[in-house]
Amino acid sequence: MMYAHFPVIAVMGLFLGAFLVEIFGTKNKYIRNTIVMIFVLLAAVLTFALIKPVMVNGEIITYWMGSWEPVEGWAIGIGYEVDALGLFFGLFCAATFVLSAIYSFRYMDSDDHLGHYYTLFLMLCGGVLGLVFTGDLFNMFIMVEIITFASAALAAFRNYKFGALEAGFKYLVIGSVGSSMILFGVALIYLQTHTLNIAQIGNEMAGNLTPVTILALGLLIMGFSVKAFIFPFHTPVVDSYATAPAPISMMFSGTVNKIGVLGLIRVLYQMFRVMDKEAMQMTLVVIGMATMFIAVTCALAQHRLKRLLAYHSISQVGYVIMAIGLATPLGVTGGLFHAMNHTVFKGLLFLCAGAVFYAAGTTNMDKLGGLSKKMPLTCACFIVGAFAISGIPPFNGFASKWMIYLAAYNKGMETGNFLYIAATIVAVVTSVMTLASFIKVTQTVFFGQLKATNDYIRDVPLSMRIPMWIGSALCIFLGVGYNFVNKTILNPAMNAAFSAERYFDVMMGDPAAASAGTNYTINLSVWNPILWLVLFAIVFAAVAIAIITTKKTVGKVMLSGSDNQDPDGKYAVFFSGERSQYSHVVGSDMFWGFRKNFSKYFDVFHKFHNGNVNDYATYCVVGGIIITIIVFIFVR
Amino acid sequence: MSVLSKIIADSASKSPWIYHINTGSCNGCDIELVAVLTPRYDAERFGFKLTGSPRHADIVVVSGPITTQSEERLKRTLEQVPEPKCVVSLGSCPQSGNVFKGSYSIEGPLEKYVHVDVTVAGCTPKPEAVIEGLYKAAGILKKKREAMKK
Amino acid sequence: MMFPYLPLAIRNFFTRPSTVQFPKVPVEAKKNYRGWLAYDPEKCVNCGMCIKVCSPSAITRTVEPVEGGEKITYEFNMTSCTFCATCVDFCSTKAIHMTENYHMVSEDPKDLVTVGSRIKETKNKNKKLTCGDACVFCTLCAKNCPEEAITVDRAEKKWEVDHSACVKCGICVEKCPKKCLSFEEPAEEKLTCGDDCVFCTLCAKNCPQDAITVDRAEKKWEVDHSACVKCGICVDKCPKKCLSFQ
Amino acid sequence: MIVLTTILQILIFPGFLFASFIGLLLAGIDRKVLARMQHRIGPPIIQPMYDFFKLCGKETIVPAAANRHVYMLAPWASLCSLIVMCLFIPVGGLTFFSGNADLIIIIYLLTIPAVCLIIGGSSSGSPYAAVGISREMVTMIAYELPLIIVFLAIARVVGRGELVFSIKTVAEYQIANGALVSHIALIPAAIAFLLIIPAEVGTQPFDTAEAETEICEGPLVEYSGKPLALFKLNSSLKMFIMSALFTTLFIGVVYTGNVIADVVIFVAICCLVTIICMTLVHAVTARLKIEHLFKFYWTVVAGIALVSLILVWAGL
Repeated sequence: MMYAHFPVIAVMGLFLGAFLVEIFGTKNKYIRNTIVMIFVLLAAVLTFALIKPVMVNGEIITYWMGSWEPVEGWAIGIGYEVDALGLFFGLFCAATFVLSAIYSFRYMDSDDHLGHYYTLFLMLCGGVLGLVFTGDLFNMFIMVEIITFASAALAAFRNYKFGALEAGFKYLVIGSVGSSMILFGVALIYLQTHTLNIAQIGNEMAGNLTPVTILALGLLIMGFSVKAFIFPFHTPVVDSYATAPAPISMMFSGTVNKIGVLGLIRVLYQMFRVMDKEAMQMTLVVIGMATMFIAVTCALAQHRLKRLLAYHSISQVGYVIMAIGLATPLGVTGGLFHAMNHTVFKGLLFLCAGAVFYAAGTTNMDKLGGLSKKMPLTCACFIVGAFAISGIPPFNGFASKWMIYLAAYNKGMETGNFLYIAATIVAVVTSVMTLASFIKVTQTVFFGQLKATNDYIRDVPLSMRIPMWIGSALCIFLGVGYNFVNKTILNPAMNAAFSAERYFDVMMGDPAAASAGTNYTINLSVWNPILWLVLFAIVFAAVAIAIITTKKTVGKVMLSGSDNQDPDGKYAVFFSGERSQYSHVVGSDMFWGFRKNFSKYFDVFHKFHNGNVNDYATYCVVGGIIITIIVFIFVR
Repeated sequence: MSVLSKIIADSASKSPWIYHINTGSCNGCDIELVAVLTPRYDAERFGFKLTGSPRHADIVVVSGPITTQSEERLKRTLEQVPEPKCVVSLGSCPQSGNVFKGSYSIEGPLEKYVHVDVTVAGCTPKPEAVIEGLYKAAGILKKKREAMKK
Repeated sequence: MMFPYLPLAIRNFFTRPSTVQFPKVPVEAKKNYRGWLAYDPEKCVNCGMCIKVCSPSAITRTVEPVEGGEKITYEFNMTSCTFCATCVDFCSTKAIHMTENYHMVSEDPKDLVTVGSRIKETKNKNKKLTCGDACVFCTLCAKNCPEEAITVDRAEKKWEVDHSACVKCGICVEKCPKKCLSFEEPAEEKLTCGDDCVFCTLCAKNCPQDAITVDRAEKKWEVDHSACVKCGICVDKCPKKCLSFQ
Repeated sequence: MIVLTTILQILIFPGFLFASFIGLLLAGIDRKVLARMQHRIGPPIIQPMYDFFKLCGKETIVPAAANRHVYMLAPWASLCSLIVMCLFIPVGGLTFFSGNADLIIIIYLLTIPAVCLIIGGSSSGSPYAAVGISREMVTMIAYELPLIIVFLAIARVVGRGELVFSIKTVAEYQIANGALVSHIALIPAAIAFLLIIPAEVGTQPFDTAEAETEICEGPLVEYSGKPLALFKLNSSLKMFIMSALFTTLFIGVVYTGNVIADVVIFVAICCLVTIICMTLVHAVTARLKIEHLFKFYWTVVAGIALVSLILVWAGL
């Protein structure tokens, strides 16, 4: 049972690292980087070491802080309980920590106060990992607090940038509204069940939900929804992701909103076990649909790269929430898988956005153009990420979205409830609109004509490129080999989510119960590998032919707007005879047909996002009230 | 591979795509050229098709006396047409400037800029004459394609 | 009707297409279609009217002396012609007419040209038009003269001709009802000296060909007519203005 | 051995050679019938093949402003995805490759050719291409909504449980109890699908993305030579695949014993479908503005599809 201590070592290591970096790391760059690297790698290695026991053998690791074992079946101390669900989230969060750390060494080296940066960074990582492994409700609240404050500070880290402080402030206000709701809920639960251990609470409240606990349920759902930045509570996301440095945006969109999702799953599936009720499922699906559609349409109207990516994070989390709301084995698997995929490709996209910012100095799409000639590798990674997020078959976005559609439609067929059919339709249309907005970005930023003033741009240094390559490789591997991923990681995580009783028995001290309970399995046998092998050979041959045949026909690189306007007529772009001048079609000119038809819709959301914090706070509270009312009426 | 290259050379004359450049013409020849695609004359029987971009073109049809404004654009567009290509001058204007000869804004015959493969004379040539000219140009395309192959 | 042309399209599909299969089916141009220009050099009197009226100046005339007279070739450049047929109207001898041949297509623009040439003896090369006394001043000759060289004043019954403008085309001779116009061989103009000559020898000194010899002593003046080129310098130089060509 | 048969399937029978030959044939028939509807003789049936081989023979110019690799790769990627789609469709009763949810995969495989055209167009760096791809994208959003509704309606009638979205079950269902078109509830879905095909392939009334008069052939403006030949081949392949999809989903595959007869009947039905939904509409209508196109698809066609979904859902 050596690995019982791994989770605690990982979490505490990160906090210790934060402490050490603050002391030693402020002066010398190399000490700081090594400390950060040590502790982040330590956490990652320990988390990955847990795969064998938890995922493969199916055990659930329990660890009592200060070995305060439960007395006569009553949990007193803080208990860590690492089941497959928690570890699943822990895995890709730990991977994100490592990639983000490597990326930020080079990306942030021109900033100052890096000591504080890395302290906050490690605090954020510690908070996320702590929440993932904890089995104690109040400990979960503490970790949420740490994450909120670390994120607020990191969002406003580059305070000289326009809107950074405002973003940090908004994040703080909305985040603390959410946290206070969670605290209020936790207090109510403690009042009722006299314990803070999730498993025990679940066992106590199974079946007999008193009005107070239902209020607590409403508040917890609202609190964690704020953390997951779902529709009514998504407002601070856009500003904070945009102004935060790229590795931090990657952490936000990869891990921070995923812990909100994990919190929701724990609350709904394991603590209150309300997910078998039809009303609860429908509310989650409706919230998911709303988040998806509204976020992606707002994304289409953006012309700043990071704001667009932020809106997409919200819409993808909407997918995850909808999938989890289905409460069917395939649905939850799809949801979890999409959560992982989203962390991977959204991280990749934010890193590419960071690379563009690092090289070109701005992420305002109207000023950029034709960067693919100067930054070919970043462009390639961005295209892989864009295809992954819009769900193009060979990539990982497709695999999870495919599961979600199948699950939603199956649920609709079984229950005969038209809402799930509408959910499938909205999901597909949202996926096409995601593709549309990313086509807009690739055309505006990477392809099209290079501005003469952007001639100085060079590709980013190697240490920033490695995380991007790893990200793209993961995108492709997860997309093609998702059967393998399903068997090893996804199935156990999904079964863990469904088996709340097993979660309780093991917590209360008999590890043998780990293998009890029903285990669902999903067969997804669409791609047979042989065909893919042959197809890959054909594509490879085609690429070779394509490259060979165009050896001799390319002219000099032409910089539009510069002096050599017209290298020689033959290879200049066709301007119906005119000299080729700079006429780059930027993002805001695109999709005229779509925007004209949606103009009234966009006016509504223009007014909705008016940027003042009080309105955002009211949206949160109103959203919370509505959820609580729904929970009161329906979930009894 | 000779069979395939024979097919390719053959089809060069069977699907000649036309790109029309109007260098200041009075549009008399332009409507004659388009009249060729109407049901009565139907040049599409031979595979002719008007294309929107010079990159897709095989036959470039130039009409109008090359005015100073259109001279630079004519040169650039002619360069952008991929080989093998043919140039057909439609009507009298490109060859000699017709009634506009000697005016200050006429830049002289088309021959100055590019070797004209087929000349279709007539101040608005009859549609049948236009078809005959294009057909002859399509024949030349095949020869050019074979010449290119060697 | 949502799709106004739907029935028409379906009906068209089942009826025979209205395309004229041009290369297989020879298509004749309409009756007086203005196609390729035809030129009959024999009829042409080389008056040059067509060149003057041709707006795109598609017609060029070349005259080169040949032993019996001069060879006049007219070249009608079809690639420059605008087919307005003005030349056909103005050609008084109807030497040009428009055929219905519209196949003006070729790879080499040089052979889109109509050329005709004629050798013309120089019969009335240096003759002058003179009017006989049977003239009734009907001004027909004046009207038909392409160069307006003849002016007739019916009131004072006066008839003159501007010899420099006249191209000796002979149209007036034909048109004159009284046939009183004819080309006479003017007497050979000779340099003659009047009687108030003072034998100052200025004319002899200025003559470029030294055709004049003056003997002040015996007051004698002769001229060598074969050497004289009738340049007229002596006439200008003579102080007494007694020299003239008769 | 399996690899060999798979290669044979991919490259010869339902895959590249067969599909492209039939595709070009369909394109030829489409142009010929269109000409006849305009009362003119029209090009020979194998004219698209002449076009394809001529374009192969022409010089390939890569503009200086273009990103060369993406520019050259786009047509090939689009071609590969279309070949994969050919394998999904049971031509002549032989299903070569069917998982348990191919309709969703078909939807996404349908987006790849459009995405490749878009990426190819935008990598050519021409402003015309940029306007073209923006229109192409709006067209894609436009026809995606009714497409998914139609597929959901079919799945509701045909599929049960796990195998809800697979074409094989659709084919079997139709053998068992008659073509899906005979279902009253599914007739609007069939009409909606017929209206979607021209937008997906990009023929006349809905080819605002490749309008040769307004934006010089949209995304294809800079292409010449082999890539352009491939893009033209892709569009005719799409024509074949969409009509084949319609026949398998709605008209049902007729099994008459030997394979050749099946294939001939299948191709004949596809021919009929292309003539009805593409040529007839092309001969009669003019090109739409992109804004009207979007409104048309999201109101009229989506409405028709929704009607059929509701009818199906009401248990008809």
